[in-house]
Amino acid sequence: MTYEVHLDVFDGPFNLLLQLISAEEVDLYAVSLSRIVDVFLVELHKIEELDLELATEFLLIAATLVDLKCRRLLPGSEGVDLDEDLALFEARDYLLARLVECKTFTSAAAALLECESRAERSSPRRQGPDDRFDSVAPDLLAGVTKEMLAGAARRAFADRPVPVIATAHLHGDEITVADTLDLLVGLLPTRPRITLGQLLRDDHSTPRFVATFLALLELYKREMIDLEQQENFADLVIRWTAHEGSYAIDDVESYDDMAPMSKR
Amino acid sequence: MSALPREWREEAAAVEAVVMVSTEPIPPQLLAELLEVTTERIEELCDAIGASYEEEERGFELVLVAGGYRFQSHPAYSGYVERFILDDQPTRLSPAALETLAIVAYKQPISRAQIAQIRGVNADGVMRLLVQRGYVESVGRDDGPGQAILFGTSQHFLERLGLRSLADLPPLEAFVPDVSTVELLEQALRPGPEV
Amino acid sequence: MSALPREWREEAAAVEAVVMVSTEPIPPQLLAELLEVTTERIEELCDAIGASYEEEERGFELVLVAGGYRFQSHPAYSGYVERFILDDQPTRLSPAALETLAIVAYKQPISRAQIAQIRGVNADGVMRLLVQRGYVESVGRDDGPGQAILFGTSQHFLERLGLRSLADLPPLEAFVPDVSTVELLEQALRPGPEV
Repeated sequence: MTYEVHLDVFDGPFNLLLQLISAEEVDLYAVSLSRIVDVFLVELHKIEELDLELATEFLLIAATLVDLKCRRLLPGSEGVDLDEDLALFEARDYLLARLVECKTFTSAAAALLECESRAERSSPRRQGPDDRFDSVAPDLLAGVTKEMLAGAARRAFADRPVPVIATAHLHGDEITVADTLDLLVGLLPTRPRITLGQLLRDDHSTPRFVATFLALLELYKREMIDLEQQENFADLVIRWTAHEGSYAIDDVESYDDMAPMSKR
Repeated sequence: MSALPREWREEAAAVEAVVMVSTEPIPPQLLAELLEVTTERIEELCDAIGASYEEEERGFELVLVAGGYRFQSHPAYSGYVERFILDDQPTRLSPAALETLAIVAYKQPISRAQIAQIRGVNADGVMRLLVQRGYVESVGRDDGPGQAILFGTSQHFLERLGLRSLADLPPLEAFVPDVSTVELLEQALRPGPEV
Repeated sequence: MSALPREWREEAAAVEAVVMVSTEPIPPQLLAELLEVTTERIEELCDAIGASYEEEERGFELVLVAGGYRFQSHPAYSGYVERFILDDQPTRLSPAALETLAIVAYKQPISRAQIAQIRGVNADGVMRLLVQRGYVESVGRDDGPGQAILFGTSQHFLERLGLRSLADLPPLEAFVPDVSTVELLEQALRPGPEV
């Protein structure tokens, strides 16, 4: 169900362009037109599943490059549409800005790697207080029953990986199932009974609807909600059935808080 | 200074580095292997290191405990340590920590990476807490290339939960099979009446 | 000895004892509370303690990492430590993951969509990996219509990179390509033969 590209293969269109320019020793125009297109097409083929967004991005860059190159080969500038020229300059500035940004973060990434390599040469002490202090530390399992433990296990083993379905090609980049899931997990426990219509009252656009629906399915699958429909086409009733308070689907709750040294 | 001759420093520092990062007391034999010296030499070094801490009135000591060397806080400063533990340590398990403990209980032996995979998030901090409190312990190493440490629950854990053995853990019933997600998806995308 | 005046020893030893038993970096504020002194005094003490280890060529150091003090092995003895800990060293991050991490580090708080925009690729997979590894965590929500989750780097990130705080990150300006590089890039994209 996941809809994503294997990112190890390449680093995105801007990195590719950057590599291309560097490899060709900066003069893109020394390269034949077909080669530019070829390289981009090869990268496109490496994408195992079709990602509309990414494919578009690649095509846009390739097209802009081809366009730029054509202009360069054309003699003079008489009779050229001024609007078209401006658009081209805009596209070029856009590419340039993106390239600079891309290069900046590539260098920053290298610096982070260096920090990490340096830090790796030291290992922290993690042993904690020795057994003399056992009696001082409160028993964390006080009041915990085996049934509670089993409940926690059920929650933990409920199919975790969150399918992230890019709805970006439907509606800007704003609504994703992952985000909607988080929203629902926050909202639903406070509203034991709510209908799909109520959930979509403020925004019943197609992307919002699809994202919400998929998120509900996910919650249903994890046995966190019950879904009920009285009759065909009736509003879908959602009941929060998961036990205990709230827990984030994304599990981005900071584990630091429960480590022995809480941040202050 | 007198306690630790200058020419011993290099070896002494290697011992200190290794003992510092160990989570369990290190047997002198293991230190001897690492440094490629005799066990007697390790004992000599550790005695000198310990004496140098004493001399400098450090807040920690190097001691031989359960057949191995470890650093521990100096008894003279137990008051501070106790206050620190009382003040700052959590008094009950968070839901996330309980989930991690449950994963270890039901899936043992299990590695940190496998736990992270199930939980969807790095569980190192929580695992340190569980190990440190003695609910979870290392039970071996994976055969795989990484030789990851495998964890299981301890005797202490069984006692705390009033279990006679792991077989006493409540069974987890099988999960309801997936609803035919694809079917529902199709329905959702079918242009339908007002929602 | 000079690094640690005799009359500081009592307080220094208390700091050493507490830091020794902690499994996470201890914030100076917490140490200040425990010792009933000011945070500045703690910093002064820790500096002196650290310097005394340096002077004595100890195998460990006292460092400020991720907003707190901790003991760690001295990098000079990493060889011994590595041989000892054949632990689950997490596998290296891919270039794509590192670049995404850099974007989050410097642009936080930032949404998935904003990251994707900078990288030109959907960043969901990489972000999930970074969250799972504990480098990145959600830090809030965007006010905008989508209420996108905003991400930032975690405490674990600082620890892994050995940074005191985010302010310790090398300034991003240092990585902006210099004028001549930008000019070369610009030339490569120039549409006309002579503009």
